Amino acid sequence: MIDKQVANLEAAVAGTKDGATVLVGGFSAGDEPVALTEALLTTAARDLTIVANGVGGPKRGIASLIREHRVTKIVCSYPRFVGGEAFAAAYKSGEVALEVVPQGTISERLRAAAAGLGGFYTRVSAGTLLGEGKETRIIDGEPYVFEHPIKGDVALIGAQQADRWGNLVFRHSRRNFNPVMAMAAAVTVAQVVEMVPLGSFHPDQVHTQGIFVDRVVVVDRARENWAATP
Amino acid sequence: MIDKQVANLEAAVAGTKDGATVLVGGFSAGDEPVALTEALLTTAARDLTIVANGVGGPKRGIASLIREHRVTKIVCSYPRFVGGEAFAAAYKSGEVALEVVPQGTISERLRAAAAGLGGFYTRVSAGTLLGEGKETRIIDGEPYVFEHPIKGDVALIGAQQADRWGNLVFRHSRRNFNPVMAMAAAVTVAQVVEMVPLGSFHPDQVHTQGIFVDRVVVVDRARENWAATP
Amino acid sequence: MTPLSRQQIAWRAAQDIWDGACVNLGVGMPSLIPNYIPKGREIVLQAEVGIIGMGPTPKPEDADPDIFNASVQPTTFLPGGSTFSHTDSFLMIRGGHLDLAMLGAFEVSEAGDLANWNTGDPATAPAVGGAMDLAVGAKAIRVLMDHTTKDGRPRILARCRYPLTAAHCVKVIYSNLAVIDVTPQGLVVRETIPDLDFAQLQAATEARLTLSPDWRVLEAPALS
Amino acid sequence: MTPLSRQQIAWRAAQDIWDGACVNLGVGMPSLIPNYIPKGREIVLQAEVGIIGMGPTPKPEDADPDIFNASVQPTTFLPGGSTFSHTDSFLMIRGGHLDLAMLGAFEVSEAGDLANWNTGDPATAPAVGGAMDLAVGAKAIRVLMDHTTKDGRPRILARCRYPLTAAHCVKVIYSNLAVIDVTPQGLVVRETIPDLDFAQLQAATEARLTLSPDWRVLEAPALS
Repeated sequence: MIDKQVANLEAAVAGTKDGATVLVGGFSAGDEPVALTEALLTTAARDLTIVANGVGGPKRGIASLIREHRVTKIVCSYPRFVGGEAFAAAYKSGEVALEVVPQGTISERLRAAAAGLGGFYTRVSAGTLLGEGKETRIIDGEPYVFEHPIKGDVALIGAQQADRWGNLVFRHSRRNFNPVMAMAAAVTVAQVVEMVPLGSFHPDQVHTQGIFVDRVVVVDRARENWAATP
Repeated sequence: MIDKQVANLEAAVAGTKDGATVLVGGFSAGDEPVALTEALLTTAARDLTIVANGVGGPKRGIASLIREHRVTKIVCSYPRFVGGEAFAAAYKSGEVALEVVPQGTISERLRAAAAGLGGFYTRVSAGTLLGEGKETRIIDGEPYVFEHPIKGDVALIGAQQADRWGNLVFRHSRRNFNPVMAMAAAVTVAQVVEMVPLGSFHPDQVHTQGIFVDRVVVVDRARENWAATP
Repeated sequence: MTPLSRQQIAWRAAQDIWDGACVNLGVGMPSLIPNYIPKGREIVLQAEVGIIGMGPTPKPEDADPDIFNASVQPTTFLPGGSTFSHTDSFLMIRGGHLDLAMLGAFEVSEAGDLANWNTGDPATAPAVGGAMDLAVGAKAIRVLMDHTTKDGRPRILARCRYPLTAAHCVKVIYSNLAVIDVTPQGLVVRETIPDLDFAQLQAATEARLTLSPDWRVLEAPALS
Repeated sequence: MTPLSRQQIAWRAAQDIWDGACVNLGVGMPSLIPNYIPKGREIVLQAEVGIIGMGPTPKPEDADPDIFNASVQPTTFLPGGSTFSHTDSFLMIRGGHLDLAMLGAFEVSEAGDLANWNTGDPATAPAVGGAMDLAVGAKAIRVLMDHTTKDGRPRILARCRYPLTAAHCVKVIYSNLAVIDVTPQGLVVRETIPDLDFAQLQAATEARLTLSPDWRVLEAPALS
């Protein structure tokens, strides 16, 4: 029988290795799956590369990994969210390296890994600072840059509901990067607000199929209010 | 006010030009949007390139376009569905050219056009007859072939329900190629079983956003039973 | 002469958005546009986070914390609004499916080059977000900006000084002094605010301007 | 000795699918596998058309015409089953998310090369469908096939004669005579049907075979 639910956060992130590339879902600090991100502190994993849209909020989640010196590199589009002081300090000191990638290119590079593609050409960043050093090709008279897949060792994502197969449904704007990260990692872990019995989802309304999800853990939404819980 | 519903099939396909690339949705002859495909016969358009998974059934839809000598090329993965005699004859005589593309590569090439990408590398077909003549690159020690986007002038697709913005919901296995074709054409036309009032769909359960859809026409499902209607 | 307020710039830009347009609104001034869309026009607003068909900003007590826009501000769904994944969102953006992106700008060049993501300050990490995707992908880019810096230096330039977001993408500039079209023949002034003569506008602009034969005065309602 | 029936080949292949495996079943013999999955194993079946979690074939009178598999045959949803677009379906297939693809084959080589899409007949259009995507993308490919052609020529070859679907992809061969593993050391016979000796099997096979130290007799139930 398939049952992807695990008992607790420690079990959810067990086995994360030094040097792992960790995909952290959500769009901003406000919907980062901070319970899972912080659970990495229960492992010994260091030298992590974090792939996310931003760099986390003031204290919880990614910020706590940075403060505990677990992170050596961040790949993101927007390293400037209000309150991202932990990152700002580590960036200035040189402890954390930064790769800034256009937001759509991050999700497309993740999808390329998920889909078994070897890379793709995009016009985005061609002729700009972020395109410097990238292979460029003229296609139909326009410059395109070549982009490589980003494959995660682990994806930490948040969803609203799951069943025991790991099928996921997201709520409103909280879908964002979570589905593509679920597809792009060797091990995908989802924290969800609620487990539902198998068969609860309408077959045409599952957002992320369980085939992409390895572990599910229930985290009460109240634990996740990063603004309220310091 | 936005209202993408048109009165009839003639209006739905009006303006299709000679030489157009027409994306025809559905997976097999059984779920081809035959009312729309046949409506092309009400236009004067000739020399069409059809992009589809197959080559249509025995009589209706794509088969009728072939019989009326409107088609010069078919790009598909499986030109051998039971009953595809119209295509078989035109292929043997050389009237219709054929480009066989692996099924996943068709949908990925359509998606590349939809997503504004210049092309991508895939392992699929590398080292095979279908990979001959394609640009090849070794990535991480494995051969990949370069694939170009396929952009449609017109997409003819089928869906279950639409609202006046053109938001679409598909039913079960009938989703298949329809969403990606909707995204990959300059003009996308959807035949639907039913119109619903704006706001009927749950915001998280729309399969294809209206931004991808230009015209919607209601076609009773009974008209579409290709097996029953000669 | 009184330069337009941020609200008035947003009002002016909103008047040119046609019924049925699908539009992405950048952060800052563009985010004020929904307040000024002329009645009777149905505009479909999209945001990078994966939402389309956004309605008015809710009152704080009505806000659903799971319905937010690309500025992570509460928003609402209009009937017909829906959500999707980030990959689909940037497929929309990059693939030319948006009619318009209304963006802020640090600098615009006379060729329509846009600089709106990086001031070159080495002390802060550069943050691109979805700016490059939008600049390259939307069918047309229109920018809302102050005509000059706070200390009066031009921001509409012969060539951008800041790192580019994308080349040749801006089609219309709504500034606090004028409405300017970017054309193959250069920058063409379509409207100017009351009591501003062309020489004054040119003096505040590094790029060479020409006056449209259809030039008129920009009369904005009082807004602040 | 009696070669296995198609049903018996499918039965044998089904015994090796583990609880929880995500599996794509090709057309022909592989489509019989769902009938023979050992009780108590939960197997997740995926099909190219964009469906996962397929259940048993319905009675004709219960079939929903909108629930079909890649052979366009009626199927059903298990609880937990769902649908998705073709792009997501081939992302699953190509991206290594399926544990197994069970496919038919015209020919397999001793290196695990697979030919299952094109017999080179110039009179019929070659039809590839999703064969190449599956052969390249699934974590492991297992084939179900008759050991020889109808007129007795080998189909397990030193090198394939028909155009390849993909090189080096097949891991296990279930034929009507034997179960054979494709290993870096070549083809290793794991099981043979009763009353077939190794020399007879080798005679029906162009590729060189070796016998596994764990060799055993393949005892299949009576099925037809």
